Amino acid sequence: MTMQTNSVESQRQSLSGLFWATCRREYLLSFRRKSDLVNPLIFFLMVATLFPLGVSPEPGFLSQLAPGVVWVAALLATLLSMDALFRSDYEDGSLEQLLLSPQPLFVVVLAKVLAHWSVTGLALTLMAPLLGVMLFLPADGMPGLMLSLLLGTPTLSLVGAIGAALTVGLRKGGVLISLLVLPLYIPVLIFGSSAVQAAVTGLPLGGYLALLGALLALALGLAPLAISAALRISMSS
Amino acid sequence: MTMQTNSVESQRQSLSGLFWATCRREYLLSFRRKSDLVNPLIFFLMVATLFPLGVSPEPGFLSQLAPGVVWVAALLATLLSMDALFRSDYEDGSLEQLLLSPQPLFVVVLAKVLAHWSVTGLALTLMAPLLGVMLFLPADGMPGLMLSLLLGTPTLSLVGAIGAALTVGLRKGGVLISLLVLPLYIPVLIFGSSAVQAAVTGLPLGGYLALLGALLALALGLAPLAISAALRISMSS
Amino acid sequence: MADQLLTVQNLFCERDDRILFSRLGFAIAPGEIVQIEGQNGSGKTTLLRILSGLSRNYEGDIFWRGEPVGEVREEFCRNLLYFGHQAGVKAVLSPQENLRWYAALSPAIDAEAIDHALEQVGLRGYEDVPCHSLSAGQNRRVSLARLYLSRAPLWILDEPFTAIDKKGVAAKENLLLKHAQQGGSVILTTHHELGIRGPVRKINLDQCAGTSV
Amino acid sequence: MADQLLTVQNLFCERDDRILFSRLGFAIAPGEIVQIEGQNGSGKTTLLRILSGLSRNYEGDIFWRGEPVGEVREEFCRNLLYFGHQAGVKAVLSPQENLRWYAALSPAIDAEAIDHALEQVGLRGYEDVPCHSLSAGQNRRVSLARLYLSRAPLWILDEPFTAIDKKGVAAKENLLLKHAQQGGSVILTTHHELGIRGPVRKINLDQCAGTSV
Amino acid sequence: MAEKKWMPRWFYQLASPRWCYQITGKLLPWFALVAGLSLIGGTLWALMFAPADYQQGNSFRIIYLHVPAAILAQSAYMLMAVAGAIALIWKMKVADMVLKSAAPIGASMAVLALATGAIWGKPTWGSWWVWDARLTSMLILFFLYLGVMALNSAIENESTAAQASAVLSLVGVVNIPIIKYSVEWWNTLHQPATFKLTEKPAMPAEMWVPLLVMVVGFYCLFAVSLMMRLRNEIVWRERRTGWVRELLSKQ
Amino acid sequence: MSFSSFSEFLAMGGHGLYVWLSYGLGVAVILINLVLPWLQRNRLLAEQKRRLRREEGVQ
Ligand code: HEM
Ligand SMILES: Nc1ncnc2c1ncn2[C@@H]1O[C@H](COP(=O)(O)OP(=O)(O)OP(=O)(O)O)[C@@H](O)[C@H]1O
Ligand SMILES: Nc1ncnc2c1ncn2[C@@H]1O[C@H](COP(=O)(O)OP(=O)(O)OP(=O)(O)O)[C@@H](O)[C@H]1O
Ligand SMILES: [Mg+2]
Ligand SMILES: [Mg+2]
Repeated sequence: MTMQTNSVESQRQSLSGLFWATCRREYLLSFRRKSDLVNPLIFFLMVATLFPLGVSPEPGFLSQLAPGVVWVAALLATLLSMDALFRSDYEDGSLEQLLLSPQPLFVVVLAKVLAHWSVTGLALTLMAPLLGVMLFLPADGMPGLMLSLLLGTPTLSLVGAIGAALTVGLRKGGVLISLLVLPLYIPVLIFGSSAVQAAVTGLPLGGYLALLGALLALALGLAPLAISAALRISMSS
Repeated sequence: MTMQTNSVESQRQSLSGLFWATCRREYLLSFRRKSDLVNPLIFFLMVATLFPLGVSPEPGFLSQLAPGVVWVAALLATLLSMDALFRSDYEDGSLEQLLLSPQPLFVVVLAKVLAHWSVTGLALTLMAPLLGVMLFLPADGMPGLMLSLLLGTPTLSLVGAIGAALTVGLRKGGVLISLLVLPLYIPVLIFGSSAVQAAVTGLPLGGYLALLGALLALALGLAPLAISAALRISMSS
Repeated sequence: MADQLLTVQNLFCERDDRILFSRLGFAIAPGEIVQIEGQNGSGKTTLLRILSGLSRNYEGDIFWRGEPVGEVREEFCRNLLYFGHQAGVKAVLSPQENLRWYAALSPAIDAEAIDHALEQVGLRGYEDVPCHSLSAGQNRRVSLARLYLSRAPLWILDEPFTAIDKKGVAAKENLLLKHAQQGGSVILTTHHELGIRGPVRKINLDQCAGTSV
Repeated sequence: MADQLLTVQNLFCERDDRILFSRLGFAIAPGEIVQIEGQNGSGKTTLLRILSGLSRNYEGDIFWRGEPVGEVREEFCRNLLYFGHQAGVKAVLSPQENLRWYAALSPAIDAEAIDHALEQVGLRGYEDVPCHSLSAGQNRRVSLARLYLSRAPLWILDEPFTAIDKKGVAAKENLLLKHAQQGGSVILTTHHELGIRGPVRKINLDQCAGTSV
Repeated sequence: MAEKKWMPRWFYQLASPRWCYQITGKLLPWFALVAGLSLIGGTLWALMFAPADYQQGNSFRIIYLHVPAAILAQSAYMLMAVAGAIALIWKMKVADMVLKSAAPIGASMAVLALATGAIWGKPTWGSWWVWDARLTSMLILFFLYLGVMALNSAIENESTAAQASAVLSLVGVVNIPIIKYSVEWWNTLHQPATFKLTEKPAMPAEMWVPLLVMVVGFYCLFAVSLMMRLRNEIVWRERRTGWVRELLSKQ
Repeated sequence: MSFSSFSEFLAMGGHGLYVWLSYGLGVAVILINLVLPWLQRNRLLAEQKRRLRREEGVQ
């Protein structure tokens, strides 16, 4: 009896060990490569500088745009970084090793998505105020902006990872993933930008945040399973 | 004497042969992979659907945004596709072969940029009216939009290729290229979106188009040399 | 059948309307070294990927210790070490960091074992160098170090000796022999002439597909 | 010096503070086959990249037919065929399409020669298959077909036999021998035991760097 | 084995591609007949006999294509999701073939709904396109279809492709209510009912009966097209089996 | 019958372009859904029969 508890215990330990080892590896990779780390930042900054230049430099006009632009930029940044989530593992053979591991796949997958989110979604959230200032977002909107991004971007990462997993073995991955994932992103975009708009106009934004939270909970529950299944399927040909 | 002319002639012939062979190869690659071909299209469509959803669905507001948004989208689409221009050649060893070829490098480079432009910039230009309709761009603005894109996007491709060549050997390419290239893109963006705005409001847009043309001529003259030099430098470590 | 590690019955696989093998059947007992032979494109890699469970593009039955491998998947994975064409080495990580993650994937290997394994594959002094500044052979060696770490009885190795120098190949061959003597089994492909001083069973795939020069 | 194809004097190269070779000097005459030997990480690839002009990370002098190679770059490239670690084969193109572009890079090779070369490397029937559905060895063979197309006198080959089966290796070795007999020169690295029936000069890089197991 | 009992027998027969091929072969002509009759009859009725709308005039007749197409576009996706679930859970081959076959038909219906809607929008709203809730969610549905089809065609191995699309359509179906809800909500927030689609008016029977006929016709058409595609798919995937060889040599 | 003459029927009360465009598209979509699978079936059967004959020829 104690034997068995012990083995369950040790298994749980090795699972959390795997989770953290994967996180560690992903962070190391991002920090060494730097590009994952800085890319969303650069993309965000680009959008923030290009918009005033291309559309109109008037503060009044820009401030109307700001909630939507920040959210669209966050969405695009996530989407564009998604393709790389499993691709390099696929190309160098690590993914095969992953699939042949006796450990449950969804642990590794969850760790990878977490790491990915924290170098894209979280970074975007932290940088959002800067963008807000550059686009003249009223100060009242800032908390709403950051909260909505904080709740919305993990959903984006989780859903995007499903697309990445479905397309990982394909030569045409890059395009497909946008097509597959974009329709699924739209609710997040709508609730997110509505939350910011509500915050700007002083309306209550609790409802939107609750919805974003519900989406996140749903994604957290279902996405890891879908991702693991998709990975197995797309590697099995 | 005739000997020499002949050899000059045959050399010219083999140069143009190389140019077309490279174009052919690049087109084949794009058509087989599809992603290069459809990516800008998808990106454009994404922007066109995300903006109304994220910012505001009101036609009046959107039509004000449209010139800038289309141009920013074109710029980002080009920029994001730039990184791949030499990377796959680098990774599979074709670039080494290219550098060791006795033929002048700039011919191949020019062919690659041309092919790249015609599957991104040209495709964007052709798709711009659709985007215009979805964003309620007034019909008067359409010719201006297409002309400015037609003149502006080749410059974007040429300048972007310099950045791609400079960063090809680096593990952190993706980021650097945006930083290097973006400042050079800004004049094109400004002239381009101004041209569209002028067309919308019925002002003459010849001046802007002339400026875009001048930029293009400059880029066509200088960029191929810069790209070749950059390729040699970044491969020689 | 249960005293065989792996039993394959009536295996059929085709690719693009080319039949790679059909009615292939064999069994692998503990302590055996099996070399899959065949010319380029004869289907060695395909077979190994099927055996390891990576590819499901086949018809036929595969049993692990007498049970259908699909039903004892986790148990099977726990007993398998697969070494593929791609080394699975991240260029920006050091050999040590690479191996540490592999250790986490198949639990209960301590860090000391990693240093030891790296020393065994001759990468002492390179533990902290990012793998992109290692040579081709050194990169493969990083991945080969997993052989020294693994306690899995079944090894499936796809051209493990690619880019390895002669001394390295001899060391690895000794390792395989030792593994077999301890009751483990090895299935491998290689175009090298194997110099293992022990019995090596050969399975040839040349009958159907492949290049012929 | 001018009757040597390639002359190397006093070559020195270091990587990450590790000296790979120093005061290396040799000359290669027409008709010679030179094998660069050394364990993994001893600097073979580095040396070949320097000789071919891809890397400028060295000190020392290299002469092509007696003239500093930097000054006769184009002439040198015209006479060189370099085969690197990466095969330079596009996965989505077919073997034929791949080779056609190489033919355009070094002009005056006709399409018929390509089909012939593909047949020589045993890829008949695979001319139109995209390379991503070829096996590892078949992919290398696509690139090796360039050897049959090239009329350059100097061949620099970095592990050309990787992933090639035994019959294929023998065929390539014959090709090298023939090339040398026709007055061409070959510099190559390989961890295979060369079976060329002719004189092969060996240059060993083992003294300094590299792995030692 | 025990849990198999509570599924009806035809469910397992359906799992056999051969049985499925035969039964669809028998059903096809009947569905084709009904589809032909009701489509032709419905169209004539719709174009010639149904009264014009008092507000929209004769442009109203577009409804007889627009609504069936819109309904079918949505139903087809539901069918795909159900088939996907069956394919993944019970590993039933026929289910993933159904999924694959339904996608292009559903997509074409979505195109038709979008196009007729856009054409209708021009005379009624004065613009081809507005960012209205229903329009937007139909557009998104169209994107979902495109995704499934693109994924299906990008993966070469058939069973891999089918399983991947099954995962995708399941994920999509979870999202459809969310999308619908969010889009409707977003729109009413930004833009109070300027362009709301006409709420179902108390239509006179002369108007809705032909609509019903057209809907039935479209469903039957869908069934016909689905069965044709499904039979092709079955022949292709079972090309190595004995019964397909027999079938081929008989013809 | 809601129309008194054929030309009135064609004009559709000024909305002819829209109505006929829609119905044209509708017919096109219906036909595509029937013709494509039919063509596909013909091609598939021919191909498979050829393969069968080829394989029989080999044996
Ligand atoms: C591209 C534009 C349009 C799209 C995508 C679209 C989409 C839809 C959808 C999805 C339905 C629901 C069908 C159902 O489930 O019952 C529908 C129904 C309907 N649409 Fe449209 N529509 C468009 C334009 C229009 C226009 C311009 C009109 C007329 C002014 C219109 C009138 C109707 C009517 C009357 C119904 C039936 C209402 C009902 O049964 O609930 N639609 N449309
Ligand atoms: N990009 C690089 N940056 C720094 N050092 C490098 C780089 N590439 C290789 N090295 C170092 O140079 C040495 C020689 O590498 P090289 O690739 O020339 O070896 P090699 O003889 O070809 O080995 P192998 O037989 O494994 O192919 C190695 O010790 C390696 O660590
Ligand atoms: N992804 C694929 N799609 C279709 N066919 C493939 C694919 N991969 C390989 N093949 C085909 O399958 C056959 C066997 O390939 P495989 O990689 O198993 O050969 P191999 O025996 O490992 O050869 P090598 O010695 O070159 O490694 C080849 O003829 C190849 O053309
Ligand atoms: Mg192989
Ligand atoms: Mg080397």
